[in-house]
Amino acid sequence: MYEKHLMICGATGCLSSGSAKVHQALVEELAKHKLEKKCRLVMTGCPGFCEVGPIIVIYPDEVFYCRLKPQDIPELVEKHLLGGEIVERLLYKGPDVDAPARFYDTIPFYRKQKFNVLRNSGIIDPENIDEYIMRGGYRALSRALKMEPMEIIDEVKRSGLRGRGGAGFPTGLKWEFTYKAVGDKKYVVCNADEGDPGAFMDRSILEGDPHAVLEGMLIAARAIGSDEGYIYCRAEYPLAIKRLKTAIAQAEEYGFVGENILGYGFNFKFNIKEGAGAFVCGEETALLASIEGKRGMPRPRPPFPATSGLWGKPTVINNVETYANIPLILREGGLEEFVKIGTEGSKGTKVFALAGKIRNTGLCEVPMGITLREIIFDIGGGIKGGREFKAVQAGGPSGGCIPAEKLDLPVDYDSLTQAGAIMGSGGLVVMDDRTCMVDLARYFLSFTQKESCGKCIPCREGTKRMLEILERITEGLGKPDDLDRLQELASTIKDSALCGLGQTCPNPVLSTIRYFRHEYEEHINEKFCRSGVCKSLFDYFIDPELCNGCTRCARICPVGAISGERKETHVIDPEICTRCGSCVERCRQEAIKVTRVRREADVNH
Amino acid sequence: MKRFIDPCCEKCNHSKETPCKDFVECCTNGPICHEDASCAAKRKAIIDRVALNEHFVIF
Amino acid sequence: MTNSIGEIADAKAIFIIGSNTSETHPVISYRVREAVRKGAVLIVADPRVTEMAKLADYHLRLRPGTDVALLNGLMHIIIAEDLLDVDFIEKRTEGFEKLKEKVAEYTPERVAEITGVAVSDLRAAARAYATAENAAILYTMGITQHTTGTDNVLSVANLAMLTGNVGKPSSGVNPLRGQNNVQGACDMGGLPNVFTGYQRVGDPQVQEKFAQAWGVPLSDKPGLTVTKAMNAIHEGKIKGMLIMGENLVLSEANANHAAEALEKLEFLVVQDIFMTETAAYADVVLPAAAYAEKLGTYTNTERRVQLSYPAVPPPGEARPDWEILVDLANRLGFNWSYSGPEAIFNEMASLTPSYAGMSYQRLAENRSLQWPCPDKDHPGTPYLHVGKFSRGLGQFTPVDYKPPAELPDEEYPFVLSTGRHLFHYHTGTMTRRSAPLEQHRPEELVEIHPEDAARLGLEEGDRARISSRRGEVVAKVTLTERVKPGHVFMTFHYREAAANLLTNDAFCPVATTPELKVCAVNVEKAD
Amino acid sequence: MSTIKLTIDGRQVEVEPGTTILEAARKLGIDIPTFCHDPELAPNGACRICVVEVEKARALVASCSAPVAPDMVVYTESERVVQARKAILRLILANHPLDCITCEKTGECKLQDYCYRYGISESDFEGEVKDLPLDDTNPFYIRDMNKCILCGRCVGRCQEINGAGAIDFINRGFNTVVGPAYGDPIEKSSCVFCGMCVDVCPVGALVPKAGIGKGRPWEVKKVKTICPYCGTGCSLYLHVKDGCIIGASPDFDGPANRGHLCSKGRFGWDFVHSEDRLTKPLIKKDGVFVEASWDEALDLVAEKVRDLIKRYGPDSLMGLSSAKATNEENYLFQKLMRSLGTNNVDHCARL
Repeated sequence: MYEKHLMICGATGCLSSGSAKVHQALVEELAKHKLEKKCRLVMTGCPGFCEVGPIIVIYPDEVFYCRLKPQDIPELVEKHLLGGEIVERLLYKGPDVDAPARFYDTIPFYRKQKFNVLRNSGIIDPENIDEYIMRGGYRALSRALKMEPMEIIDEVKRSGLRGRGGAGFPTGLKWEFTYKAVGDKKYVVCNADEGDPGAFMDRSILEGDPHAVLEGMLIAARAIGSDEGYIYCRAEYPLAIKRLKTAIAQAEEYGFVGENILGYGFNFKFNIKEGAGAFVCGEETALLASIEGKRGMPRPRPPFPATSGLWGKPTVINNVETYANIPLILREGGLEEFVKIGTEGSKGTKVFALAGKIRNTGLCEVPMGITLREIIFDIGGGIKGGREFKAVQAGGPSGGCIPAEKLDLPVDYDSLTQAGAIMGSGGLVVMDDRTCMVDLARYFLSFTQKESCGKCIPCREGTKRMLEILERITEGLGKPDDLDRLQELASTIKDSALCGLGQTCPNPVLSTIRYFRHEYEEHINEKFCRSGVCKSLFDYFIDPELCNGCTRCARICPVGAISGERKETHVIDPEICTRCGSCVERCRQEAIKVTRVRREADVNH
Repeated sequence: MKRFIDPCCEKCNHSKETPCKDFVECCTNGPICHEDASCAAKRKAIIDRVALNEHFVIF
Repeated sequence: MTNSIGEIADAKAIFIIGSNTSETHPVISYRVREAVRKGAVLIVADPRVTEMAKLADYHLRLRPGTDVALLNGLMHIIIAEDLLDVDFIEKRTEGFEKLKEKVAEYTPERVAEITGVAVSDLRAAARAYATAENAAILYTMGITQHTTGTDNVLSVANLAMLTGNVGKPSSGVNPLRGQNNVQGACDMGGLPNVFTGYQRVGDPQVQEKFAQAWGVPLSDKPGLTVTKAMNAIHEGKIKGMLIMGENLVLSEANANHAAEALEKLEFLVVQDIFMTETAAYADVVLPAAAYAEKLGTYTNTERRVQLSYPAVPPPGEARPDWEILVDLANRLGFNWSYSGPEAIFNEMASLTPSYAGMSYQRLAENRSLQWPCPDKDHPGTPYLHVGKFSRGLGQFTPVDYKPPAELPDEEYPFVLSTGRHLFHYHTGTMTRRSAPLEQHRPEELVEIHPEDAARLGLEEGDRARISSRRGEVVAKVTLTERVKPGHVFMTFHYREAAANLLTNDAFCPVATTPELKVCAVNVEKAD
Repeated sequence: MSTIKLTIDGRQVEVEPGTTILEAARKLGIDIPTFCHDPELAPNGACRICVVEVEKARALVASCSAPVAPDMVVYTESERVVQARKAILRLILANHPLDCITCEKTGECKLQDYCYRYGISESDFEGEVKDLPLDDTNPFYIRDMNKCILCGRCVGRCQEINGAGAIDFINRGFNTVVGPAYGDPIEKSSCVFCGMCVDVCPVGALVPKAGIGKGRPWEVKKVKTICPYCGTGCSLYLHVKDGCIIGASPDFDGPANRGHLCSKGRFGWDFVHSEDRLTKPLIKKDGVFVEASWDEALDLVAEKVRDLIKRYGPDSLMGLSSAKATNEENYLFQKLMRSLGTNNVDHCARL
């Protein structure tokens, strides 16, 4: 029997920060000390704290080592595994803790989280079904198999679970429609085509706990009377797909998938469809078209998939996170537990991907109703480099930005929508005072324009014109009536676009205008970008009060625009300066400021 | 594939061809289909061994 | 057609045999696609991989000329597996026992042997057709242009009756007629053995009725069909010929034989819109008006009569055929006077029960009427044989498989089938004078299998000499797996490579349809 | 199933369940504009010009695809609707050549009609405009994708009705175009030139070559004829100007063809005006044809016929009637042969 268990994060995030090398080093080191029999090494799913990866958690001691490099391994093995003492220097350290922290309960990043969907991520070996079972896996399924379809649907309805993919439609209701729809064949489809920039919650769930998704889909199938399902996963998620395939194979082996499942005469078959990564395929009707081998384009609803979905058959389609919630609700006593969490209108937890100018980037799962402030400052550790929080973009390209004054907004479907954003799939992009909101809107719109399926006129042509206006504004060519233009176009698109993506794609623009109108006006009327992003709308200058003449800026400047003697104030020549910003990063005094472009007029008098 | 919960005795005949309704339950609180002290003990031993703390299961 | 084109879209199963529908009847092929889109099973029997065959659930790729064997085989399976419509057979048909005996000889194994179609496909197709709620059969010249043409058609009818697929919507036996008014020409008595509406020559009452109406004595002796007439000319029995808008020199099998015949005639008159290959043999050529230049009605393949209006005046002194005929008749001493096509139509309708209820006014108001339409209040008939067949009980006619008249041998090792392609029509008199169509498909492309081509040293676009016992032509080849090895396909659209110089004028003893779908030819690289 | 009652622009209407708002409105004679709607195809919902306002609905609703519901209250020309339609038209115009003066479609262009109806004369959006090469590599029609508004009717007709599947939407976003795979010219695609795409194009993106520069829609007389080719009996209109056929279009109410055609019927009518047409009776004298008057020609025929009958009897005559001629002509032909005393009359029914 093993004495120690080294759970090393093998999810995409940590892999990219080098966990594979660390794993290799561990293998060698363990072999060197003949510890293979004593110590078990597992590549787990994502424990969320990508910022500090690669991560290893050692059980049973529950010690959390982070930022590991291969060269740390000998010491780790030496001290911890052989010597039994904790390696302080590899523990988590940060401004938010006074002493190096050991684990969940002591690391602030984890303190306010509530693990439902991520309950197994980082804790079990996602390629071993037994570990899932021992954590209570497939209990919900075997319970559901004993229930009537309508009983299952009732519990899902009573749980108040709403779709985690974006719109937040009540899942139980969706199932009921599909159950009641007539059809000789019905399908269960999982939308794993996570397309929002910066979002990776679905990937982490699939990589960390694939069986949870399978179990959720199996229960859905039992409820609506389906015998076949599709998981539409983007091809950019090879690891997720590999783990899904393994999981399906193991589940078949155990009799959870296939013919006469667990002897209840219930059959179910999984298919995995790899998506080509078109953003629009995240829209359900486009996704279904894509599975059918057609071009991924949305079609009008009604008919909704519940009545006419895949190949015209009644179809339940939910996203990964939604399905991962199902086993928790359906297992013995799960429902009661589930409804305790969250708010009236939004039950349970939500997984968010923290990105942008936030200290602790990564994945977190929080109870609905928690405030943005808690997520960003307590869990996220606040803004990088102690700068000033400006806004957070919630819900990706379909979402909107929320400004500082709304930081105490409770995170639930309805409050977010009121604030002009959406829950979306759970991307949170945090912005500091160096983010230009006009440029942000431009960025999201260029994304939606590029990804528009091109079918309906408002989206195809409208987003193009909005984008062109925003580009003009950021280049200093904005006109006084541009804001009205933008708002008019936006409302047309919202009101008349064909699909959900189209109808929501103006949100980033509308919300930035709503909360940061002055920035737009400054761009248009004063030709000034105070965030120092729109290059033709500002100059850099060095504040003599702060400059100590260290010459670091002059040395880093690629175009030699900065002059000045040692220990003397330096000067930037705006004619030469390309506003690359490298000097700003370089300056320890924060002496390099953004200022209005000096025009001939100003010079003359 | 190698399976963690092996049949506790010849009475257990779960397989994908002959599936047992109580298989999942049996994995964690088995055996269900018959009373047998030694089988129960076998199971308990495994469970105790693997269920190390509420975060964690060991194999 | 027993049923209507529109109904095809609602069929649950469609069996296409000997019809390259998407090229010869494109618009009807759209209905087939519609049905398939709605979930219908499509079965296609064709030696070639046509577009319809590609669309089909089951493509029965039979050897050319083995249709009877195939159909008997399907019926064998249907009877053996008890998939037949007993009720229909008892109430509506006779002769079932004889049929049963006959098809019993056609075991799937034997049929597979003859046709080259796998037993499994035969079974699957038979089941699909027989178990469908309503199944439609579509066929064209692919089964009629054989020495066994009539047998083929009878077998098709047997199959439909066996499964009760007659007398209800979206079912039936549906020959897709090849020309815009071939149905009308037949309905109008353009046949040697019947007057209008298939009233038999020789039937005393019929003879009497027409003699009365026309005020002339009438012969009660059935006349000759084209194919027989050609021989009769050679025998010196036919001396003179009047031809109205036909180009038999290119369309008749063994064209040389037909041409020689025309040479032999003492007198030949041709009415046409162009100086056709046939008109060239005439003593007198009369310039006629084209369809767009005259008023009149046409009857399509679904027995639908429609009015067509003159869009432009005829060129020069050209006149509508009806005017020419009236003028000629009067010069021959009959005094015909018609105010126009409508008057002619009314006289015809008064003598033709199936058209009796039709008039220009009704045709204009209803846009069209489908015969039978016996009286002024009759809405027309979308599908035939409801409740009973015209002859009372449907007759099962057992038929045996007979091989084609001419099969490949040492000297002529290939089977040649002729037909049409999408962009030209018949002998090309019209389409080859249409700029866009001619520009798109200016020349014949003989379909030959790549393996055969390789053996003969032929590459895409090479010129090949195709020869038969009756003649030879030179044409470009196209290498395609649409045809099987040993099988070549040509159209008869191109006068410069007239396929009918090669075809065999052996004909079906009953219908006298020549065997245009099977003759033995040799292929070799030209120059 | 019981019918559904709803209110459109303040008027009650009762329709079958499953009816779309558009159909219900048309029942009331209310004309809702459409570009992409095609009764022959599954609702596509691309153009959005048919949006209407439905009480209690969050966004505007595409009437072409939205089914009616009991007690629905619909407004087809409310301010909100009109504003959206105007915006959509302005967006189209911003990316559409304004060469209406020379455009073949002028006069029967839906874009023109709706811009006129909603008073949109030009677009006020500046910015990128499509600039795609003209595809005129085939002899049948020209494809000008700069004029295409991507309604998708051509794609639907090609894929669903014809089945050729020659064209589809390609690229994404602003760069989306309709065309064959890999941007090939249509000539190189699986197109069979049935022209059904041309017949449903609401703008001037697909134009038959034959009629170019020959006449304006309002100058053309459309005459109903029956296609002279196969036996399907497709009803179609010939477009006539100054006694000359300059185009054709399908009869969308054609009992046999429902507005569908194939390459021959749609494009193969120009033989009528071929120089090869016979314009005078011809009599062969010593092996060569010489022009003659009708009297000469017909008298000669009559005389020869009488002579043959006199010498060999009526059965020495054979008459070939025609599967191309009208019923009336076929009737007269057999009447003539039979009146002459023979039943030797046939035609090429077997070919």
